[in-house]
Amino acid sequence: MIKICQDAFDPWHEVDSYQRSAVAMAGKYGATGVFVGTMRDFNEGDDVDSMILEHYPGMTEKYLEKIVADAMRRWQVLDTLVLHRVGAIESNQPIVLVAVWSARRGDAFDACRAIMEALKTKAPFWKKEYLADGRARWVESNSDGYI
Amino acid sequence: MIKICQDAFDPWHEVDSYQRSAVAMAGKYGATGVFVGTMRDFNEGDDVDSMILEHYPGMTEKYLEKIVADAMRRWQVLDTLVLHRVGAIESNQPIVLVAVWSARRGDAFDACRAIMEALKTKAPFWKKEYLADGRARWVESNSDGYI
Amino acid sequence: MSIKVRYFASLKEIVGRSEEELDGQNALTVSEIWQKVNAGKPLPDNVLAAVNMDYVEFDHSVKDGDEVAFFPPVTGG
Amino acid sequence: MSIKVRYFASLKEIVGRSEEELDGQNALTVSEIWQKVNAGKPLPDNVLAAVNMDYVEFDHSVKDGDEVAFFPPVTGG
Repeated sequence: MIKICQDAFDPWHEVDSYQRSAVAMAGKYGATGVFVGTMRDFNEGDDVDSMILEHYPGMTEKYLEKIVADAMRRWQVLDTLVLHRVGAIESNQPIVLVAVWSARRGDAFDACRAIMEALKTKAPFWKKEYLADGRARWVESNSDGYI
Repeated sequence: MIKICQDAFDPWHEVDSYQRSAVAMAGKYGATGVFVGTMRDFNEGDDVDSMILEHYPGMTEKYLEKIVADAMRRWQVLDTLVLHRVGAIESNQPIVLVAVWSARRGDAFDACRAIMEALKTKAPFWKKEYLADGRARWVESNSDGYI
Repeated sequence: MSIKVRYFASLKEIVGRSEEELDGQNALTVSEIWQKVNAGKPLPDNVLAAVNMDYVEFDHSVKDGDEVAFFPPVTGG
Repeated sequence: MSIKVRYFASLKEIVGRSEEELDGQNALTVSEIWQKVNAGKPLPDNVLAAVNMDYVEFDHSVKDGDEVAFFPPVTGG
């Protein structure tokens, strides 16, 4: 399932309730890989108060569907859950959730990471940061995940 | 935190409550990588009813501590939570939970996976499966995660 | 019929509008669409383009009725 | 003083006991400990050994008071 969320969401509650509802895969999944991206209160050396997440409605859903379909073709995956927040976000709120259920752990790890990396480079979301010192700025590019 | 669990645990509730209690890292973590291993109702072509997880008390905790310490030396990690079930387990119950919090996603993904792989090869746990046809057998070795 | 042109994020602030319509054009490339509605201003570095919500190169040919979008590198997740 | 020898999982079932004490020995290797308490029976394939809860090779020298454990490949997680 793919969801664009206007309001704050609790990622652990979302994974839990999705997993409970997906009764067909009970007993079939041996592995669940989950990634949650959360808004930090700092970026590039500055204190960040809040953020606006803009997106391209329609294209966002289309690319998230593509990204998930690609991962499901490439790995043995039973199900996935992808949530992404849009709108005004405060520090310490979740931005993105990717969860992957599979029989074996290799597929869950690889598919979860591949979905996140593809989302970071292809899904049309943009972050504007509002800094503690009053400035606002668009985040210019996503990193490789280490810087 | 590392915990050996005699009773069934809810991994999403555990991650949620640990994260809430770890107030020092609020706003500092941008990434959470989680893996949950769950008991399937099949293995190597047979229906499996239940399982006994034996371990080596003392050595288990010692190796889990080592494995987490190694990951924290190697990657930029803020905190980790590792839970492992022992005793009698039924199909669809969680066996293991590894959660890693970090500022950036590369560290969370890599450290979570490294902890799981090290746990699978070094932590002294052993599974005995009770099959639907009445047989019992020890699982002989862990796979590379894909077979 | 017409071509709809949309802008997002920092690029929307730079061009000062979020969308516009371009009437009675055909067989223009994405680059030519940009030039036409932005008075010959050069495309800022790193701008990406989509036609009908698919990423395209700037030499992609646009048809009447298409939606063309220009935006900076994505930064979600 | 003595050396404590422990067995786990399938190996515990094969040898038919979970632990035993070996008195008054010194400077034996892990292999020699196995031979002594298992009447010369060969070590099953793939068995691992730990001394004082650290993995060791079979030529590791055991001291009085140590705990020696033998077990099959681990299968947790």
